[in-house]
Amino acid sequence: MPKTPGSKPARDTSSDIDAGLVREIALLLSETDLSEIEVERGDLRIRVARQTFAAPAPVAAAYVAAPPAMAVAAPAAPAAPEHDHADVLKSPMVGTVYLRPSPESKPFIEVGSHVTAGQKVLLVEAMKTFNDIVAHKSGTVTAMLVDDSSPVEYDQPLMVIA
Amino acid sequence: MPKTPGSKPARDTSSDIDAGLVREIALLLSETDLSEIEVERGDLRIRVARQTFAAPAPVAAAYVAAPPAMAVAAPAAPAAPEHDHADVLKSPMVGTVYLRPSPESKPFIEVGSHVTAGQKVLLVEAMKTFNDIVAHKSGTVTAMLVDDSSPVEYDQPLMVIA
Amino acid sequence: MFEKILIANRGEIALRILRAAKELGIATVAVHSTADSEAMHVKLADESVCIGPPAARDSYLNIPGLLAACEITGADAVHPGYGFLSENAKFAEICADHEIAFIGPKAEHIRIMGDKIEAKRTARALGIPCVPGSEGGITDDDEAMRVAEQIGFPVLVKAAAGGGGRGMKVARTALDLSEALATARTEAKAAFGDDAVYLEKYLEKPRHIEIQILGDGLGNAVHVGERDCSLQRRHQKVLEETPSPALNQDQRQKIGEICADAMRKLKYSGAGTIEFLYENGEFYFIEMNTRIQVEHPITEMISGLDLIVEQIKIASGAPLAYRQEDIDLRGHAIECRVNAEHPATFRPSPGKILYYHPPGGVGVRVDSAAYQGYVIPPNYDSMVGKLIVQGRTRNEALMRLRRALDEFIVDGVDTTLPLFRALVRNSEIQDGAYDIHWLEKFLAAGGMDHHE
Amino acid sequence: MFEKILIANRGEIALRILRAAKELGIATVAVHSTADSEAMHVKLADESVCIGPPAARDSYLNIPGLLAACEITGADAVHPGYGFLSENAKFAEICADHEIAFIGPKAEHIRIMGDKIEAKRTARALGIPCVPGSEGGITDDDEAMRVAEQIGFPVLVKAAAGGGGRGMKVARTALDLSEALATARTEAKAAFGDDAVYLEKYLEKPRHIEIQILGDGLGNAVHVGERDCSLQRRHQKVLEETPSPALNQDQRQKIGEICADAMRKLKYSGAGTIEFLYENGEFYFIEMNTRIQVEHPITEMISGLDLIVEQIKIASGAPLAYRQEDIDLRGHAIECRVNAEHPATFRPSPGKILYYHPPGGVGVRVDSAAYQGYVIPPNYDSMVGKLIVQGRTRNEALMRLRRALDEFIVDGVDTTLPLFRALVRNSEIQDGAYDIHWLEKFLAAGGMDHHE
Repeated sequence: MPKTPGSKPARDTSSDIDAGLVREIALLLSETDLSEIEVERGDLRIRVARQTFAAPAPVAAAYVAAPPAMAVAAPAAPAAPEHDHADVLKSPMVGTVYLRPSPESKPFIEVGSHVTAGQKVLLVEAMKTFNDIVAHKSGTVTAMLVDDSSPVEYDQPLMVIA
Repeated sequence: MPKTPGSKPARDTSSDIDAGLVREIALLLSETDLSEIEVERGDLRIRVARQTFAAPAPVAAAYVAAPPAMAVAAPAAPAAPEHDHADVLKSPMVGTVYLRPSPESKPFIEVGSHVTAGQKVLLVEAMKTFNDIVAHKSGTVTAMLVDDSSPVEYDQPLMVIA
Repeated sequence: MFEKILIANRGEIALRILRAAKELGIATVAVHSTADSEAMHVKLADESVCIGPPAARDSYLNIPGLLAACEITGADAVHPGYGFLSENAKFAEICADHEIAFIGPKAEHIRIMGDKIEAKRTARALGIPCVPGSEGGITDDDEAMRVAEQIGFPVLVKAAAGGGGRGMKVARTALDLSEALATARTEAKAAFGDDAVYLEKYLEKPRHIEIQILGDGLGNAVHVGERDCSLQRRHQKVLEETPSPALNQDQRQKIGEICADAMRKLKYSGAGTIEFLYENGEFYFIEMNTRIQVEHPITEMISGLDLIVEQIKIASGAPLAYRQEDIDLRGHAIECRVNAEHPATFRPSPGKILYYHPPGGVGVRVDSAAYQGYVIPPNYDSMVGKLIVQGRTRNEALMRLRRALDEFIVDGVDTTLPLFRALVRNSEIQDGAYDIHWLEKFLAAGGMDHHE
Repeated sequence: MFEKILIANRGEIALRILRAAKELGIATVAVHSTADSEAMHVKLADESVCIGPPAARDSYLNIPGLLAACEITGADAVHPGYGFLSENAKFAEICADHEIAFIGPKAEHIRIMGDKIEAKRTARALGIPCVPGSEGGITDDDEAMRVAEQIGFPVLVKAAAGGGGRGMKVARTALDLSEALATARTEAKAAFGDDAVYLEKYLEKPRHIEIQILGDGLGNAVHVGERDCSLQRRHQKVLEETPSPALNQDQRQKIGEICADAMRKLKYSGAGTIEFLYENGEFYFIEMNTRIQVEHPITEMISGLDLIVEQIKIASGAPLAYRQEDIDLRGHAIECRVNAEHPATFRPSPGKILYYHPPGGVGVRVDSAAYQGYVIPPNYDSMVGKLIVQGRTRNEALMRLRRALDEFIVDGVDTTLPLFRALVRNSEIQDGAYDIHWLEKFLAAGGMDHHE
């Protein structure tokens, strides 16, 4: 049977522990999607945790050769949460994204450009076909999330129009 | 599956510990969806935890033929928690328990008997040898947890002397 | 050999293909819908590309998306798995047009075998036994009797213009024939305005037996024994075994050689399966599947071949490295398709797997893309995985299956594990005495009623 | 056949035995210490009995407790596994006295092979090659030279009264011999008060190669090929493979036949392993293990035999059902012993397994009693489980091992999985160019330094 650790005799009084503080931290953890908060000051340490059970899903073990530097998968996930979901223009298809009509041209739009819903803002090439990608709303382009000529996945965030 | 019963406060009997604080933290854990709260100050450490996912440990699947009615394993577990741990006389060996010196005799003791520490209260037969089982403390036999001639495991509770 | 294979599928077969590619040292690209971003093969692949939303038509069946994924990752071959685009001749052609190797047979052979009438015609021409019957419509009773006696009773009288069971009558003996003819003609006339009927051999309790073949497209082909897939529910295979308890070595060799020979004539390329109904010692062609099949592992267990590896090698242009006499089948193997379904009602049970513990030990193989915490999406089939066992004898395999089933834990969703635990303890299954109707009868008779 | 087997062991081998018994339809009794009440084989056994506290001497080595457990459960046979009481002749005798079948060899053979001197004498008498050397002490330099030339350089000069490396000198050539003799004698005199020395063949870079044998106690015996267990750390085997990359078919057959023949002469009963050092084409007997070994699965993978089943059948009195010519070894198998230890420092890491996902798919076998939520107790060995792969060729097995290792997840404790991931990518391992010193040299040279 696993013994509970820390069965050492306690001599100190507990009255200096601020139960309200513990409560506050615990509730904070409940509210957020964090899994653990630990606070330490002097000899006071408070730790609250939740087993989120974000079960460590099978992942290629550490020794697996690092995947080739492929821009496709990585940027999507981290980029998304920073922006209001409704502002993000996502790729409707898998392919290669182009920011300008031809290599010599200027980009369709840049960060700071004002766009109107339906305006062509990017191209995605798939099967030798260039597909127009249009703004899903009117507004100002506040962030460009892809590089010119880079591969994009379906649903990958392309830019933010706020 | 064995759910951890509620909370598990730091195991200690020190009267210095503010039981109210432990209770408060434990209730806090119950209220929230957290799995662990740990508070430490000086020598005092309070940790309450809950096993949030009742990890179903591998068990023989339902379709496995029911084990033969074997008195060995089953009774031990349910019986134990009902009694104060220190009062339970446990089997020091695996074997067959006898409540009387011979089939014709009266039992060594019965529920209600007063026994003194060291007094022979049972026999456990193993390898054709009868081993005396003696009372581990003086007191009154408040419960007999095994039947005559039944098999017992190591550490299986035999009787309660309160 | 290929540099990088794109796996145009999902679930356990995607993982199966990934494993084979890794073992060959070939890089892998997983494509997936938004519903499958947490799939195991996606996590294990060298690269992954999201190709569309959950609906298969927009993702796994999305040919432009798949080709774009090949383009941006530089994959030089595509493995289609089973289902989805695996028997889509157009996809095979488009791949060829884009200079991407399609790991499967020539488009021409996919097309032939995808057309029921053309497939049967080709099979017959190649010497594969088909259900015997009259060549065309019959109007004369004497001619009908001649044909019936030739193909043997019972015979099925079918409306030539028919379909859907209308105008179909069984004549069990010669005495029944004229009445069956009359009734069928009347019904046919009423239903289709045409009283022409034709005769076909009627199979009462057939088994489903299929032959695994491999061809290299250069005229070399072998068969790798049979699989008995008679345990079916609603035409879905549930449990498969090899060898079939119904065949002896002569029958196996004879039908196997017919199939291998047909594939040599056809210059078939890749893995394929020729499916038969089997009754009273005779085989009757149903169809040919021009792809890897779900139940391929049992053939691997007794042959020692890795069929996915063989598919890849063949697609890369390698001739078969073995002849028929090198194929040495040993022991017995059984596969159970473990689905996320209620074991008695078969109600699908998608959801999160809360605890997962597959069985291990000698002679046990688990092909599954499931893991603890994995959410089985409601969008696709309900397969959790395949439990495959092998033993030196059928009895050893059955006993092994029994103990492996008892170790297998999948919590959080319903699974068909309890069904298999019941089947492996059933004396008719143990005796091998089952046909394609057995399982549905077993279920209809309340075989799983005592399941909680 | 037995009705009920008591498994007098724990961990993966207890589960292994349980699986074999279940597949034979024999009831099982698990015994366990209080530290092992949550063990998988305890949960899966038909009955379980707690036999003592965690300390092995009070539980797994507690003979009265084990016999009492047999008595109260009615078990008619005991399988001792490996370690614990598996090579305890007294236990075998006591079982016999109580009319409980001991699943292992006769007590007499356990006793002989448990005594190093007696074992070597017996091996020599049975025709098994031993390390050549002088029969007794040598005092004369000329005699020493004669013996040395007979056994061949390099030779080891050892104090006859010695031990612990004192008074041991290597003479690599004839020129070194008299100095080695003089030094060894001086040291021997100083250390033991006796300057008698003896000579023995010195092996510089031997491999550890062992032969699996099976005998039925009636004079029938077979060998089931060899296992190469040269990858060791502190005399503990780490990775084993069969066939050995160092042997050819003739050598295999010759040493195998010598061992099988010796066992026939001995009328040995059960499974056993004859261990050799191997260098330059010659075998030198080390010892014989009269029990099943940890690494037995690799032999099962290439032979198709279930060695635990064979042990049980033999103990129940069945004669061997096969002769040497029926043993057909196919393909290649490798085993990794996955321990709960830091992969570079080998510090044990007992504790709770927070996530467990074993690899699956073709050619992969996992023998493990671990599961998610299982707490590896600190009281016993640190084995988490064994990963065994097989392939048609050594290369296929190595590639399969690589992909299986990459799928294997054990979280919550340190494991040696990263060590194996490094080994399978090492070119010397890939070439099979290793001896019993290789692994320690690899580690000393910082082979695992880059592991986080």
